[in-house]
Amino acid sequence: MAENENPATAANSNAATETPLLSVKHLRKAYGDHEVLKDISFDVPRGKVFVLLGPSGSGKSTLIRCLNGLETIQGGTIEFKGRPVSGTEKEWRKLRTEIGMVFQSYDLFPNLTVAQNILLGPTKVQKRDKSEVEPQMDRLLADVQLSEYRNAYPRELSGGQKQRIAIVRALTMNPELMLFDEVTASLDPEMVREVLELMLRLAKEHMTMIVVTHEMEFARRVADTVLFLENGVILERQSGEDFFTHPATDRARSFLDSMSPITDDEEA
Amino acid sequence: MAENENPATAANSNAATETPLLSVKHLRKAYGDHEVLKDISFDVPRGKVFVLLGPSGSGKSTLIRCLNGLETIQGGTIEFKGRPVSGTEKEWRKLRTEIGMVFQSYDLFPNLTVAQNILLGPTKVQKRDKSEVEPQMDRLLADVQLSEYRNAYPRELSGGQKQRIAIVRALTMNPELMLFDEVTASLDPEMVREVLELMLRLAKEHMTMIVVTHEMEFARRVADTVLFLENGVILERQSGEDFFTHPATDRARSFLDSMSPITDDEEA
Amino acid sequence: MSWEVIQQSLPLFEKAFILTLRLSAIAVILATLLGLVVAIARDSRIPVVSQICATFEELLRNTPLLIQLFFLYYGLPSIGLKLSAETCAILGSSLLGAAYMSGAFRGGFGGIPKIQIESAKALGLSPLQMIRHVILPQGLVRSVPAMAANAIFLVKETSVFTVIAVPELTNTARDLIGMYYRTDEYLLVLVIAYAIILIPMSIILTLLERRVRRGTFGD
Amino acid sequence: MAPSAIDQALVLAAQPGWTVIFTGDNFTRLLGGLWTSVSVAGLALIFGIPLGVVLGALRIMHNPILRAVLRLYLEFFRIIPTLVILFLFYYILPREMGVQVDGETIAVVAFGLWVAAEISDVVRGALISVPKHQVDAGKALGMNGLQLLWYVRLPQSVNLMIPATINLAARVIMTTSLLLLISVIDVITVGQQIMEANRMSHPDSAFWVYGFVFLLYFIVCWPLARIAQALKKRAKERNNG
Amino acid sequence: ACGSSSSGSSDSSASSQQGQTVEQIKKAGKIRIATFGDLPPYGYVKNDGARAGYDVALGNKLAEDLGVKVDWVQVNADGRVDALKSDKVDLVLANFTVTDERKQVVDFASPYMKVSIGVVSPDSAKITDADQLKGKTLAVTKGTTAETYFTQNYPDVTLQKYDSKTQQFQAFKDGRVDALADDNTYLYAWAKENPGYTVGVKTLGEESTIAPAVKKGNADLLKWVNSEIKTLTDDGFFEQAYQTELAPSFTDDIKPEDVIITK
Ligand SMILES: Nc1ncnc2c1ncn2[C@@H]1O[C@H](COP(=O)(O)OP(=O)(O)OP(=O)(O)O)[C@@H](O)[C@H]1O
Ligand SMILES: Nc1ncnc2c1ncn2[C@@H]1O[C@H](COP(=O)(O)OP(=O)(O)OP(=O)(O)O)[C@@H](O)[C@H]1O
Ligand SMILES: [Mg+2]
Ligand SMILES: [Mg+2]
Repeated sequence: MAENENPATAANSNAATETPLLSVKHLRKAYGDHEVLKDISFDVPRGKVFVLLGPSGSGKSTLIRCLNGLETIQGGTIEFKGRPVSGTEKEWRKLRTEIGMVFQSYDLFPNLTVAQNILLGPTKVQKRDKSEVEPQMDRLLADVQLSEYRNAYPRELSGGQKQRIAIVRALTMNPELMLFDEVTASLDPEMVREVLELMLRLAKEHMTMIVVTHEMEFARRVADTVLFLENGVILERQSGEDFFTHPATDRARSFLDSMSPITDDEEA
Repeated sequence: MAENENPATAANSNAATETPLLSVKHLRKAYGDHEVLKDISFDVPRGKVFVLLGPSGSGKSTLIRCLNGLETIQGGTIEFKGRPVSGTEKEWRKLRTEIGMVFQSYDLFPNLTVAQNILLGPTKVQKRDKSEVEPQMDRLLADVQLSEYRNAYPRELSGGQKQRIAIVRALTMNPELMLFDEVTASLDPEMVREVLELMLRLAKEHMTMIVVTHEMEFARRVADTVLFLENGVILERQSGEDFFTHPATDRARSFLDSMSPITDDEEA
Repeated sequence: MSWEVIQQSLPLFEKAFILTLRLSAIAVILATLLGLVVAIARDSRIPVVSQICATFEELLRNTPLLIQLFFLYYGLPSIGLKLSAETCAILGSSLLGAAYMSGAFRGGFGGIPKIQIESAKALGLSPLQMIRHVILPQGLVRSVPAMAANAIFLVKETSVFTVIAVPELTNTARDLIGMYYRTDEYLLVLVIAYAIILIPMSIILTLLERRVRRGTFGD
Repeated sequence: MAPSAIDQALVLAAQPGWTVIFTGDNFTRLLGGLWTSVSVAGLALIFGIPLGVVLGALRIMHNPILRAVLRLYLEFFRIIPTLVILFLFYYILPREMGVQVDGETIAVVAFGLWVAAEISDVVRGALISVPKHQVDAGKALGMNGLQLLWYVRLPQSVNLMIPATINLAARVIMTTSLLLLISVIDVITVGQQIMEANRMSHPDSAFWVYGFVFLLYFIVCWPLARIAQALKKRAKERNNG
Repeated sequence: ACGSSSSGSSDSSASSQQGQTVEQIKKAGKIRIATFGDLPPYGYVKNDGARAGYDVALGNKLAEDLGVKVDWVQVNADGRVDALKSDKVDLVLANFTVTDERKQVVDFASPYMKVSIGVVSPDSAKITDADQLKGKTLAVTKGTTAETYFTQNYPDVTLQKYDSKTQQFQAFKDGRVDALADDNTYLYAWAKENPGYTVGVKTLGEESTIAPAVKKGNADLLKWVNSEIKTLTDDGFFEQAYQTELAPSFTDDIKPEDVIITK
């Protein structure tokens, strides 16, 4: 995508020895007594796409929320661009301008138009000049074929359009990392595609992304690495291709089975 | 399934010249000025499975609701077992005990246990004896492997379990026709399968069914006939196999494309 | 029923009508402002502040305005605090109103989905920016229905001012009945006077509610 | 003959103002006055709630005339201040009916009709808040209107009705403070009698007596509000869970 | 236009009987009497809950002679007429001054007290003439003769109208008004209890009387009350009641003849 202005991504995407963009070490998260994430560690190099898979309740959303400071963590460290994050709200606020996040749904502000939604972060938080941000916004809107909705309110958009705007809103801040949490889960089937295509395009342009999804075909195509979570633990860590063709654990295999609801062999 | 006590189904399922179980002629439905269904006609023979496909807003739900008297129609006729339905609420109330319906979701009564949910219709509406209905319920619950949840409340069940109970609830009334409206649409992917399997089994036992679904693999396997709706009109009417392999219209073809969100050819 | 009696009483009722309107308007405005302050203070991180506000709210919401007025008007002078009848009326109804309005605001702001706040955070908005761009506009809109109901409630409660000799509508009607014993006529004027204030008010507020909601959430 | 006010005053003057509440039978008299208020409220609720439930159920029916009439009934009670309604009944009811009616009875009737109006709206609101698909599911089982009401709508909406009803009960109790104005010996009237009987010995009794009555109302109404709040929260959680 | 129509207002007893007859009251075993609850020494409630005062003594005496018990209904000044009109009481004994307006709506029996409007004020700013009240505020109770009198004769005086005696005296003591106008009979008593205040204007307007009232058209009860009052006057009941109920509350300069109707 035209707007990915981070000079590092494309060039460095193959250099595995580089400092990873994001590095998570021994991360622990509990709600009260309930340990939801236990000793999670992984590194995300620049320009790579990580897909988080796992059954419902395994902790995928929680993990992705921890990476944006929306949850406080009980142990371990998170390093972003080589610098450890101390975890104060103020620091996170700064970092969140470099980490874009898109949620399952409903996250556009209903009281603002599409343009106001998109401009809010860049102008108010990043204090960039409106005249500089607007052309960028217009290019991105054109990219996703939603230019005509510039002044529409979110309620006038379909679910798929809303999610594409949410992605544009995050991209306009020029993030170095994008987090996606089941962004197509509450969409009608026909709208899933337009959102996934946009994400595929971002991946091709070497945006670094961490993605939670239930769309297996998409996951297979987009994932550089798959992390398979269960019960707050990373059970498998494989390249995308390997995970889908020969998962290492039984648990992952039966998970993959369950995700393709009706296969061609008869059941009864 | 053991409980399908309708003697006609299996024997007659191949006799196309028989009176159809359900016959819809020139049906029209409008909300105010907005014509949602225009001149819909089709016959459903006993023991056959019809699948309604079509984009969102094409009128699938509306059609299926008309067939159960949940919407009043503005024109055309509906015949059930050869007798025209005049459309009074009282007549529909009677017919609804012969036509089972399962909705997208949440349609168990949250204040009643599983058993109470299932017994309500047979005992209070059909006025059947509890001692007669209970063994039937128990057999059906055993069939769907949910016997142990007999006294559970809906909130204690997963989405997939709830939908299976909803189907059992409808079956316990000994319906001759079953209507399904996207019964898996709001389920987590892992639960879709258990519900679809149950429906496949019903089809095999020659239950007459009309099914709206977004699960294409399932539709392909279960459909005797596919009706493809667009804008309130039946655009295509084909055998299941034919529809999926060579749809006649461009519109159906592009619909089928859109339903397999990400295919293996690259896009950009 | 005598038209003449009604006509003769109209100048007095007109005065009372204007007074009722004036006191209602002041009470609603003060209650709204004070209610917002209380609602915000109840969310305060300083426990003493939020507890004082909670106590204030609970005390006033769960006691009748009439006894609050008696206490302010007749009780307080015993300890050396003398406020005029109108001051007591305004004070009493705007404090009571504030307690109700605070509830309306808290309900409205509490109804904002968590995801809205999280996506504001995800954009890096500071708490103040979040309040300015996300929480206030959405919360206020959600508070409008309850605020409208409270406003109507407050206008109706001005009838209780009669007990501390404020010559508003109810007081005037009772006074005339006591002097001239033309009960039917004065009651009729009284009911009509309230209808003239409250029917348009209720219609306008319902329209406003709908408009504001549609303007923000489109439903 | 009873001792005059002066005699009493000489005995009592030495004591602080709040003691008037506990002088003689005053405390029990105050409670008795409160009981009058609470029992008027209670009777109004007993009479108004069932009527309101019936009216509320009627209001979800399709008959437009019935709905308009019931809506008008509700709006009348919404628009006119309760105090004025009380006066209307107080002045007009006994005359029109040609029978002797005391203030308490009038208050019970006036408050009861008011309660019925409010409850009808609570019930209507709760009934239509039952999701449409639940009603459809009931219809799909062949239920008739009454069965739908009984098996589907009511059980799924009582959770919402109960807190609103308790809140209304508290409001009715608070509104009984107006009984003072129609010659019912309620708690405030008793308070004023006490202040008058002790006006020489305790000129500051107003502060204490009104303060005490204020407290009495709070003690009755606050727990009701808390219960309603707790039930509401529970209903909400149950709906989500 | 047909000759002789008796237009006498209170004597048109030929018309239909209104309210309960003496017979009906006796049968019911109780008479319902409206009185004040906050006006010592005329009608008030003691700390033990018992009613007392001059009006109450009269009521008790009437009931005793009827052989029934009393159901006291406490009213405020502005509720007295309606209590009768709407049949809530049989008799009003609440310092009810006889006026022409009131005669239109209730029937008065023979008077048992003399009264006139008085004005009480603090010694520090004593009012000795009603004209001094111009531009000042004056407390009255709603539905009293004082209210009507000042409304009609002194429109320049700002009236603060209270619901009950308690409230008007309280407001006066709290210094919310410059003076208070009411029946001089209460003011004498009140001024004695409250040093620092004087009834500077003792009589204003015409002297009037206080009488029991019954529902308009209740000729039967009216007749009985009239004869009863005559008997009681002859027996010296009122003088005796004056001594026990009123005298202790009055200053020495008030004579029985100022208040009660003798002979
Ligand atoms: N705010 C919270 N308080 C307590 N427990 C929570 C909270 N949020 C999540 N959990 C628990 O944490 C666990 C992980 O939840 P999480 O939402 O991360 O799962 P997930 O993998 O995203 O599931 P899904 O696929 O259903 O979205 C679950 O057991 C959940 O019940
Ligand atoms: N109650 C209603 N009032 C007015 N219009 C309605 C109503 N219900 C449905 N419609 C309209 O009727 C049309 C058909 O709706 P319907 O729900 O039948 O579509 P559908 O094919 O089931 O779509 P989906 O796949 O999204 O469920 C749509 O345009 C919809 O907006
Ligand atoms: Mg999740
Ligand atoms: Mg549908």
